[in-house]
Amino acid sequence: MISVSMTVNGKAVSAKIDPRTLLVQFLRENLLLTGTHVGCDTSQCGACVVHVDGKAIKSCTTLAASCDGTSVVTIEGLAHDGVLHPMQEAFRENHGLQCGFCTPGMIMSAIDIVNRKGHDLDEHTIREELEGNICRCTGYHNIVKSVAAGAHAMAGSK
Amino acid sequence: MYAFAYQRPATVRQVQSALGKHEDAKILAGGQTLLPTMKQRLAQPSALIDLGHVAGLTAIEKKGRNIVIGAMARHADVATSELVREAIPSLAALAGGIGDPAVRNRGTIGGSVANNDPSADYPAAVLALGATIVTNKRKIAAADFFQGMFTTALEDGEIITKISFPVPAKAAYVKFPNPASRYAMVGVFVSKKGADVKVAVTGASNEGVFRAEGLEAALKAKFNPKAVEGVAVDGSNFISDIHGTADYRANLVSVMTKRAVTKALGK
Amino acid sequence: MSATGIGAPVRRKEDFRFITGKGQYTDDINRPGQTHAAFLRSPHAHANIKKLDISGAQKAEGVIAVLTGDDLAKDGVGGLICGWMIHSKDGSPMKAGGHPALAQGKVRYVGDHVAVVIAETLAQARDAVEKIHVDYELLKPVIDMAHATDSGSPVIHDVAPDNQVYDWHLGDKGATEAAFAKAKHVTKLDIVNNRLIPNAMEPRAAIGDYDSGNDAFTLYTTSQNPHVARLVLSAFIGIAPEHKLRVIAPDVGGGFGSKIFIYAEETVCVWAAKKVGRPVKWTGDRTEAFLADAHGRDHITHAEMAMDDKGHILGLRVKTKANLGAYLSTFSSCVPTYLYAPLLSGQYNIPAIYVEVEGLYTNTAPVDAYRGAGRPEATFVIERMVEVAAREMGQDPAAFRRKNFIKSFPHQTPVIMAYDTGDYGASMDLALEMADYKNFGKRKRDSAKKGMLRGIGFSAYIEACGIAPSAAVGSLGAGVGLWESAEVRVNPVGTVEVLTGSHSHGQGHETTFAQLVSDRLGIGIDQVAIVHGDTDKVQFGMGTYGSRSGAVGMSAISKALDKVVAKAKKVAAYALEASEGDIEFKDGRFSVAGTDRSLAFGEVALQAYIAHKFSGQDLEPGLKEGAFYDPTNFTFPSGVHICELEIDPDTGVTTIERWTAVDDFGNIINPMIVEGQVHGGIAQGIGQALLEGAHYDANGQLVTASYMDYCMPRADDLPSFDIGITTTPCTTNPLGIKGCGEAGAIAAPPAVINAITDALGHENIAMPASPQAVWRAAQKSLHKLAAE
Amino acid sequence: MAMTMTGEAILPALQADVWAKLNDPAVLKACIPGCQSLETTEDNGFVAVAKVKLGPVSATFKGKVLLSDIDAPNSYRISGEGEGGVAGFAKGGAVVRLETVPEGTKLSYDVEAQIGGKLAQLGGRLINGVAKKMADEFFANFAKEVGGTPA
Repeated sequence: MISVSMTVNGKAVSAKIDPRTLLVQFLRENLLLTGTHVGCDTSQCGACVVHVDGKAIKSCTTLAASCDGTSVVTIEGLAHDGVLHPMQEAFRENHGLQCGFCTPGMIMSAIDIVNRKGHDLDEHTIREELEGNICRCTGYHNIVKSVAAGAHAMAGSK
Repeated sequence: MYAFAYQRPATVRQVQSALGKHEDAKILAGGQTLLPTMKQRLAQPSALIDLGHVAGLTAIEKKGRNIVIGAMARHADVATSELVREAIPSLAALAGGIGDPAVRNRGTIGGSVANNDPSADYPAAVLALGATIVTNKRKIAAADFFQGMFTTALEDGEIITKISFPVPAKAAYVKFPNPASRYAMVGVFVSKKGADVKVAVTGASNEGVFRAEGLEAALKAKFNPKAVEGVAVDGSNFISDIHGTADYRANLVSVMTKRAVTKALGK
Repeated sequence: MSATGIGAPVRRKEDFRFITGKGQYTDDINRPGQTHAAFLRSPHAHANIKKLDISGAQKAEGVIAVLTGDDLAKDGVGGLICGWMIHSKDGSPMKAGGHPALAQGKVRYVGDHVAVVIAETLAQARDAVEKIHVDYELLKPVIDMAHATDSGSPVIHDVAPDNQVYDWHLGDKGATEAAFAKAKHVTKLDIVNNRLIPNAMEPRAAIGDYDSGNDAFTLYTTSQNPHVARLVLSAFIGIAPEHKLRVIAPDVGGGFGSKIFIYAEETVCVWAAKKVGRPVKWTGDRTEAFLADAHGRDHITHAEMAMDDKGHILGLRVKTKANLGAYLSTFSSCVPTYLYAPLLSGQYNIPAIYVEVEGLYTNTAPVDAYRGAGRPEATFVIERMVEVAAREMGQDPAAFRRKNFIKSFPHQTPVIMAYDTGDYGASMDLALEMADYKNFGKRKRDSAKKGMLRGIGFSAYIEACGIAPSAAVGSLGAGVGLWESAEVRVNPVGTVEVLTGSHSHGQGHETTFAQLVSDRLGIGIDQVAIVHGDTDKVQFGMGTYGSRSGAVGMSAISKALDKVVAKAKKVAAYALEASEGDIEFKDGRFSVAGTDRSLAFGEVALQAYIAHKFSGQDLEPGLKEGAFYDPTNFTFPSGVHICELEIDPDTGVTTIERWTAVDDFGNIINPMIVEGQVHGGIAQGIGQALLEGAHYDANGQLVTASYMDYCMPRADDLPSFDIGITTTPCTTNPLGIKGCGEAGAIAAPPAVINAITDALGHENIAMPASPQAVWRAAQKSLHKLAAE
Repeated sequence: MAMTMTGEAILPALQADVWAKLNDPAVLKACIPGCQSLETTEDNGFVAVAKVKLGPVSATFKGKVLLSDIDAPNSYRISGEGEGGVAGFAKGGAVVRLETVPEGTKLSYDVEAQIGGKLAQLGGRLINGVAKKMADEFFANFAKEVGGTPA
């Protein structure tokens, strides 16, 4: 067992864990933050995307131990005081989700895209940047719309 | 995953000593290949030596006519480095096309090069640009480094610390991604410096990354996409799988080389 | 149209929990004291188990139990079942081999369940699985269904010595032969419908829980139809009587058919929970999903179509081999028969049709319903035939279709179906206009200038939703009725709970069903809660698949609402001191005709519960009504999809440039949600046509068992879609709804393949039309062009 | 996943000597890539343990090696079957032929290999190359043992 400490959604947490604990297991099993999902074994589906020190990563392909001392944000950490993050709002407004399973990872990736590429995103860019997130329900049509709208809204909310 | 011991050294020297202490220890760089393999229980290292906190492995610097990239530089760092984008834009573009954005935020150049996956992108750049791999023990020329799929000149306890890329006059990388995995089914890196032209191909061969000498000769004579047209690509040792037979991959090598040359010429 | 009523694009009520990470999927649930299960799966496609040594695993750290097929047999736990009896041409019943939840003496596909380890942690369970030793006697596997019945083929199930499950037919053979005899042109085609793996993003999971105090079981599971699961687990597998078994399907992360079926894993979890006296949890990983979720499609077909000299279709004959895998999954037998052959008439007036279908065992994962189930396979056959016939006869494919469209309704096809209504020409007109068909030639020339090959392809599809009536499906062999139930509970303050037997796993029922209530009762959707997915709450229901929830599930709710309104009128009459016949109900108010006296819906609800204004002899207190709705016919959504694409002949890469979908779903409750369903369906259809394909090697190893090799559609593989709607309301249900869930998956594959063959100028390309396959075909076309 | 490979080598040694080495467990052990142990059994065979490494993957296979169709000193068939635990199983065989040529002995081989279980399910993109590499390595090692280099 090894000790890890990190900040998750603004709260300091520490625990003793088996070194083989993946970040996603640490979030889901130790912290009961079950909004981060596991949809594949080969780090392709992106249902597990969270932000570590402000960057999107796949929490199923990252050891919790490697995240010692970092700041982690999950889907549960986006809304503040009952106010949704503009990207969450955009997914709801544009029907960017159906079964909802890939949605947390999609939203975390979408915010990361905006952080890197800015607020004015064309369809081609969004589609390319979503390469690491698989959705089986929506055909991506409304996800692309959601990300574009969320990106604009994030500019306004700054 | 099987259980393993986890160590997080702070210096390269400590890494080396940790490797010496565990039989079957593995270095954890970005972990984007190793961890999925371990999750499937297809690897059982006794220990993981995490390079994440080793000082001095992430810098990207210009040294003389070379761009020197620390082994733990993430793909995203290389892709967005102003230095790399200015000096070797083809390398920045290659880094920006590895995996997906989240993978690029974890995966490292050192990990990719040390693994020498036959479908990885970086080995093509390292070979075509004639880079030098710097380890804790020595410097290894790219031509000597790659020794067939998953095999490199690295010895036990040897750790890549940085990779030094000479700046080419013209260069470009074009890949044809596997439709499923998005790994390179064929990736061609073309570089030109003075009269020298190098063409390195990844993804195609059972031997891993290789230099396509026939294409190089044609392009040395004339650095033009048309020059590629008459050159036969020998696919006899190419990968043949459900995604593409050897002859299809051979065709892709020609097509991707043409496109890389066009791109290198800025057309 | 009110803001939240029928026809409004209301934003989904369920979304808040999903976008904030508060959804509750099965794996998000943890029961106190729970244990973890891991399955040992066969690495071999076909083998006898000579010896199964579990002693090492039993001794491993953290292990609570290691259970095998012998333990199941000792406890009298029955095998998994197939719920639809198909009879062969000769009248003999289909040959269903036993399907134990854990292997009993033999394994029949890679991924088959050999044993289960239950341990304190998942890691310990997986560690112990590796300590089970199995001595296999390898048998030759049957992988290629084309040769499954060859003499000398290995036998998979003793009951089916030639590996044939059934040899079934439909239609009039004599009339069809007569039609071909007078034909002026016959089009012939060999068609493969590729095998797909469903890949709902949430892998299957189950938690079995046993309450010894009440001798009662609870199963949390990723199911599209928890009541059917309970029925099968109870009545056929014999876990527990229905009143002692509660099945809960919480939030479910997509199904697409694959979560209809009752699988080995959930059976084992619920059974084992009693054996170990603690809850047992299993969550599949993606590789397990690839290996052991029921796959879809997998047909090989030879079809022939007869035309007169003008191109009027005279007859169609079809011979299909359907791969059913190693065991008959829950509804597998009906998919290539009654869900397939009756759709082969498409949108066309075809006087004579004859279909023969052979169902076959192979040493591969079971094959069952996947989005569309039989109907995509039928549409692919007829839409390829029509396209090729048009080209062979030198006719425009759109005009050829139009000429053969059914134009008057109702229309009885020669293969069971009676289409109630439709306007296929209207969909075609709108689609041609939206797709700018008239300027396609110019776009093709522009592409050619860039060295690209451009093609356009059509698909005029029909589907049959809301499989019913129960008496009819019963006569065709179904083991269950296909009605739906609903209960509307009005609370004293006028809020409403609707209990439905439908299940939502992405379809948005919490919103659309509430819209229906809102519309009918004149209350806001926030006043309505939709309850589903729990057998202890909802009395019974058949679940969600086959685009049935709108047409059947909502019709049941509609009937229950009728009863609620009728009763409420009685209450209102007492409360308003008027005669019942004078009470009118409109916009949420009960009023006495011709007066200004009225009560809001909530006030009447309160009166129903306080019961001060009427006596119990006159009227029962309370306001709660239930209904069972059994449709009188299928519904028949239809439409025209047009795919325009560009091929890079150097690499074979196909890029879809434009997608036009015009659908007739009858009346629509929420257009936003309907469009979303269409988008998702098209993506899966394009996936089938261009990207996806399960591939077994000659030894039965599934070599596409992860996203490294199974090509899932990603955002950059797809375009945005242009969606149009035409409407002919369904005439056989009270809401005029036809259904929309599968349309895209049914329509898309032939549109893509027709477009590719149009671009390449020759007809044979298999799905998935991968870059390699297209490149090869393009090389041939270019050579041919050069030769000309 | 099934694969086939062929190859040949000219060895500067007498056919009889080459044949003897082909039947020498110590030589076979030295030549099988990753072989950790190889013990003779009664039925003209061996039990072997070999550790296979391919990039990030490593798996230990335990199994039997059998020599059959022996036509001394001209040819035999060497076949093996190994269980790699969670990784799956590997089966394979090679027909090995010897022929006296002016330079010594020509060794030629036809290998067929089959892989099942997790490696086949997940390692598809690697397996082909690795199987070939291992066969090449075996015969290269063998050539070294008899003092030659593979052609």
